[in-house]
Amino acid sequence: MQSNQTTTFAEQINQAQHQAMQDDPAMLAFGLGISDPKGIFGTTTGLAESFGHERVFDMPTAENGMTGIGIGAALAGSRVLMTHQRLDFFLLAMDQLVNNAAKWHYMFNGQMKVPLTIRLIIGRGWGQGPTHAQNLQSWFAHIPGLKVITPSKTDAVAAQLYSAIMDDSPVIFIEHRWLHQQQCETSQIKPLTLRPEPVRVHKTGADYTIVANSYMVLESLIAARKLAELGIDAEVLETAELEPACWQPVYQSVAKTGRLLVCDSAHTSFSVAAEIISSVTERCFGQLKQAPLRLGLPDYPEPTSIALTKHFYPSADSITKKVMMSLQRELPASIQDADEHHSTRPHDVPGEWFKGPF
Amino acid sequence: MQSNQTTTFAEQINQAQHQAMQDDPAMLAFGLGISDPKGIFGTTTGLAESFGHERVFDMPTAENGMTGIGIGAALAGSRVLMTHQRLDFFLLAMDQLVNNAAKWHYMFNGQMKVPLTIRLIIGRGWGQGPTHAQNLQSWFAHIPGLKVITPSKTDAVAAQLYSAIMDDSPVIFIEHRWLHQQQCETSQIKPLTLRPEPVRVHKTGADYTIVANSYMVLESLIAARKLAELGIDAEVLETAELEPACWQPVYQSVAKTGRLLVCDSAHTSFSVAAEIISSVTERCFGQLKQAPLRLGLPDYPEPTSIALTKHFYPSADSITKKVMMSLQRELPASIQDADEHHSTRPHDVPGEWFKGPF
Amino acid sequence: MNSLLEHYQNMLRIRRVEEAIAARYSEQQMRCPTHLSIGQEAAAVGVSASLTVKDKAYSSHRAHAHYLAKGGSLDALIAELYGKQTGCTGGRGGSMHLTDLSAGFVASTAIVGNSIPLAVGNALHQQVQKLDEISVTYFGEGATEEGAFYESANFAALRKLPVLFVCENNRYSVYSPLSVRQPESRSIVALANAIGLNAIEVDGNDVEQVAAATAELVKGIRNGDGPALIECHTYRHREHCGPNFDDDLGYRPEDEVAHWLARDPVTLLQQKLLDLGASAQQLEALDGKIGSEIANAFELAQVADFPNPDDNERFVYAE
Amino acid sequence: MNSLLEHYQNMLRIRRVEEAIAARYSEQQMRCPTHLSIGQEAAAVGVSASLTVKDKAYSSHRAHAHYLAKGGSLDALIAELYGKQTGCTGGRGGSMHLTDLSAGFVASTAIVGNSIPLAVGNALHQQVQKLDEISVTYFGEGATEEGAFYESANFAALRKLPVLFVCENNRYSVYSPLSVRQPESRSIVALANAIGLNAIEVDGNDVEQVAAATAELVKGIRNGDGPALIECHTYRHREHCGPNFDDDLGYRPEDEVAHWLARDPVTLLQQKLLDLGASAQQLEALDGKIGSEIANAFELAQVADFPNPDDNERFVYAE
Ligand SMILES: Cc1ncc(C[n+]2csc(CCOP(=O)(O)OP(=O)(O)O)c2C)c(N)n1
Ligand SMILES: Cc1ncc(C[n+]2csc(CCOP(=O)(O)OP(=O)(O)O)c2C)c(N)n1
Ligand SMILES: [Mg+2]
Ligand SMILES: [Mg+2]
Repeated sequence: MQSNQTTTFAEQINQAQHQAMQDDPAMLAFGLGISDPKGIFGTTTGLAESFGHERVFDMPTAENGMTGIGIGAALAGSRVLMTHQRLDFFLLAMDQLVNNAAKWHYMFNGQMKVPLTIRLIIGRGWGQGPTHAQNLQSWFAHIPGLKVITPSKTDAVAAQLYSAIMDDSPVIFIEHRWLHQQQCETSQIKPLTLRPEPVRVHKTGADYTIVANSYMVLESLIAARKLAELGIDAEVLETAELEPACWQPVYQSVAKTGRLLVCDSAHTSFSVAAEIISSVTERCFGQLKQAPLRLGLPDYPEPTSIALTKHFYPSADSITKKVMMSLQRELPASIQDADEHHSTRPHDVPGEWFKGPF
Repeated sequence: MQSNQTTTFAEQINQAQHQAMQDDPAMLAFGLGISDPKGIFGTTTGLAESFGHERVFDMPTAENGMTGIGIGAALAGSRVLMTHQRLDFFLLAMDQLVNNAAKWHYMFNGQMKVPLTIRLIIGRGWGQGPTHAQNLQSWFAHIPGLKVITPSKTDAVAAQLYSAIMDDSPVIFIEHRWLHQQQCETSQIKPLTLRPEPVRVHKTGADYTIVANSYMVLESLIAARKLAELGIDAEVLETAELEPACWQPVYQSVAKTGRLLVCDSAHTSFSVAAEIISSVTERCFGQLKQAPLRLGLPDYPEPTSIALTKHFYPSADSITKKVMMSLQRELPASIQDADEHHSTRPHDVPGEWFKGPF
Repeated sequence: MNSLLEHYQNMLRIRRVEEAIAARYSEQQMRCPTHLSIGQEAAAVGVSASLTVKDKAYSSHRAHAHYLAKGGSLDALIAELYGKQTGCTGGRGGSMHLTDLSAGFVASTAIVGNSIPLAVGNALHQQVQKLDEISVTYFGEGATEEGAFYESANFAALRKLPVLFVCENNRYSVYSPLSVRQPESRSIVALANAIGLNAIEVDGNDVEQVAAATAELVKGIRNGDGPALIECHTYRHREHCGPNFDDDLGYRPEDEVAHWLARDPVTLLQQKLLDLGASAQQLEALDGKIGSEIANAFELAQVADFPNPDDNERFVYAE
Repeated sequence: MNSLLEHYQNMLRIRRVEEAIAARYSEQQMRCPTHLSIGQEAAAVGVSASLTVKDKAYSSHRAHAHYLAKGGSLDALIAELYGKQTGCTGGRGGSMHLTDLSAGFVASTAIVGNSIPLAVGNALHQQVQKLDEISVTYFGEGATEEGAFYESANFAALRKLPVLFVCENNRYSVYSPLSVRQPESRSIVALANAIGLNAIEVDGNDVEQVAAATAELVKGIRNGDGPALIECHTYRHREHCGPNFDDDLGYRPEDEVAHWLARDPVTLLQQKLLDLGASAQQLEALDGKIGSEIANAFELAQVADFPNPDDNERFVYAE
């Protein structure tokens, strides 16, 4: 279905890795399945063939040890990229990540660096269930010394990944599974060496600020279109980097609109959304016309059955509904029940391309 | 120095465990050093002697495996208490905690329970440094299915621990090392079977709401006394349980005072303080007279040298200063430089009783 | 021959269940990642022959065979795959989170290696409470690469806990061969012995070998001699996750595949039974009976109600 | 005798450094948790004899001996304990986070077992980059209980990485004897061999044994034969953390303590040297020289400036 003019999110991730491996001969890439026939949803295809199995390799099922090995190689002078097919598996490696990678440059007084990037894929739907669908972005963001990047759009993801890899600090790179097939024209692709924007403004608007990251950016943009039809001019911003110091554009937007909804792709409490709201309130209290709102996942694990996930993930409709209600505006009948799923495809798959099971 | 009338935080923790072991013959208690001559800062002394080494035992240095073993025993019908001398060591066990303990009751549809309590001790000062002083309370609070208790006062800690142990859900029990020697009259001790309050009001006041937990409650109470001298009537609340649904008293207090400072004993960004501020703003926006503020640890690891930690931990003086400044009031000379340490003891020890090294 | 016939019945039943799942998976009504055990039935059945209903079993992502061999309800399994209220976790856990407490099948989990410590913890409870039962933990050879396996085995050996480790070595973790994960010199039994488990390896496609070895190990465990490990060499016939054959991908050498398919545990046992004088009709009758049981389970699953999402907030905490 | 004398000098220097730390620790100016290696010097010195400055060493909480034996700056060590700007991490890491890159001592860390994978990762870099150097990882027997050890050793063996594992088995983890942590049957070398390391054990208080065994193992490693492990049986004389003797607490059997104190590695070697004809004066002169070096290091540390907390925000991220 793809013409020469279009490319996908997964392809872009693939290209960024190819370029980085080429640009830095001391770069290593490893992870479970990285060189297998499926190549991590196509994102690592061809790497081992191009750069050899010494630099691109599959590994034992040993997330903690292998993370430490990645850190050690990075300290020694390799540039390291690790990939995990699910963030959930990476929970085994928190000691290495937090006690070593994040603090190393600091606690050794700047004498060593950890050029390590860790790609973590977030599952959703098709029965991923309680232990294959967690996004713990707020955990990583809470740890000083880690950078956290949460890409959402095909045009920028290659530059984001390339710059993460080339960064001499450890970077957590969180990819939502439902983004991999997202298309874009190749002409729109940002050059790899362009410094990615920490906050991206995807739509300007005067009435309402909607902040989202990762997959929720897509839903927010659909919502903004619906809101426009309903007479609300929403501004949609993406916090692609989870670092309050970089969020100036968010503060500016709220200063303009006075209204804020933060869409989070993780559990709602103690979340990135809480930090955004708290940071905004601190800086823009005088300009706020109403309480900032958030819309995240409920505070329970993702159940497996399709019957139980219908309302688990906020959608464009639920965003629209939340905004309209906060403005005390009438909801059109079409989204009265925002929780109903309107698409023709089942709600637990991202698109026709998804055939299960992962 | 102790009379019959007084008891310490450590003793109370010890007593709660004795009582629980006695009340539930199927209770197990284990952890590195639990039965050694120092008995985890005296908190586990006598347990092995009273209940035998089969039920109370030291363990291999294997935090992840042993946590899973605790969960398995709990699933089978034991009531389990584990203790870690530092929270930092427990990072090895996040998979077992999050993927198993927290979700089990939920993902198996209520058919099994995990009566597991995990005591985690937070270090501070005397060169604890980057990997012996972390409080990741916001991580645990973010995970559905975990309860998080952060005691601060000797009068309630036994009841808090006892109820955590007797709870059929997994509970993270975070003890700040600087609390262990805190004294209190035995007559003030809450009965073990009293249901502990999730939010404790330690001082009422009309002008300002100060919310804190764990060790920061002590500093907040000193600050409130100073503020009183300066004509500010502060209310001091403790969020002893980290669960927004339980924070009604906080919302009520802010509705009354219109002003909020949250003191956090962890890194400031993506913190419990951010959740409290976000939750409060959501519920009390109309009553807020000014932007809610927070005071936490800076977003870098605790350095080791005493020369570097002077300003690392917020103190009563820095709380006082923050409140006064937010009210645009003059600061008395004595706390002009709130960051200077005024006590006669070095700033990196909790009191005379502390002789290092842990 | 009686016990052999019983093994055959159990293995064939598991095989037919899995084949039925495979056949209907593409209907997209079983919407969860599903790892089939086709080719590995002998391990589950051979081990279960030494277990009682009081013994407690834990397993991994590839758990259907262990669950069924331990006596887990077929109806509840199929309903779970369909995400129904009548599923063994009411649709919350799916194929990777099975349980049937009435059968002593405690749970399977989806994170590699992370149910091993649970089984050891169960054994700790059994030992301290002096219960007349043991624990069993099923896992693949990939799981032995996880520190969780090692730490659990060490503690089990330290405390001489009543737990049997069952390692099904099917040579692959997803598409990854042993050669990229474990040193060539590796012997899982030698390693387990060095940790302190009483370990033996068997042809995991020969149910008699599995059953005999397990019987001996379990006798020792019940005797208080401490934990043991059985390594069953075996092979999965289909893709890692999902219903299909995937040898077109070429990740497994053709002769290796051919070798193992020729040693299919169900066929081997069937041949043996015929050699021993069982009649083809007798075996076919068995198959027919199993077929109706399975058809019935699918029928029930399909007509059952979906769980009610209004209950989604229940059971976050124990009540 | 020349190499023995060198060993002696290195061991005695470490001993005297640690004794000086112990003597002054109660002044409360070295304000960080400090784990002394007194009694365990032979392992560090015997291993280092086979290392060049290009080889990279990693260690644990108990790292002073490894750091000094590898050639780490004494002045920077003492200054670090005093929390000074001139310390090897400028006061940020303290005793548990030592580094001297110019000596090839990369780092020690405070979490049990968590520097082992780092050394293996360093060896991966060395192998891929075809560097003419190896990695070394020092740890206690307690660390072998961590999955991190096991996972690292497996990968090192899988890839035949140039890394030497040095396990100092001093029989205790804090106050906990081996009996509450590892099964009685445990042999760390047997276990390491089963994982795939070329492993041997030696009397860790006999520097000659350590040096000879290391030389052989390191030869194989440099040869590309893959990773190795040396287990050094030894004993710490003082408390786990801090400057004092603590056998009044009674956690170690008296006869065990007596046995090991009688086999003090420094005294053993001194006796041997005397037997071989070294003069008491010669050895005393050595001691005297070491004494002045140490006195000077403490002097420098005490007069050095404290680091400036205004720089506290530097180095959170690489610049
Ligand atoms: C900690 C973790 N890492 C990776 C995965 C992804 N994964 C699921 S099953 C599997 C294969 C494990 O292989 P093995 O243990 O041999 O079991 P088999 O599938 O062969 O039965 C992997 C890697 C996971 N679920 N958990
Ligand atoms: C993961 C972790 N668990 C526990 C501790 C506490 N601790 C510090 S040193 C130590 C002893 C480790 O024993 P061993 O590895 O034998 O080293 P030794 O102290 O005997 O040299 C322990 C348990 C820690 N630092 N990290
Ligand atoms: Mg396998
Ligand atoms: Mg030791």
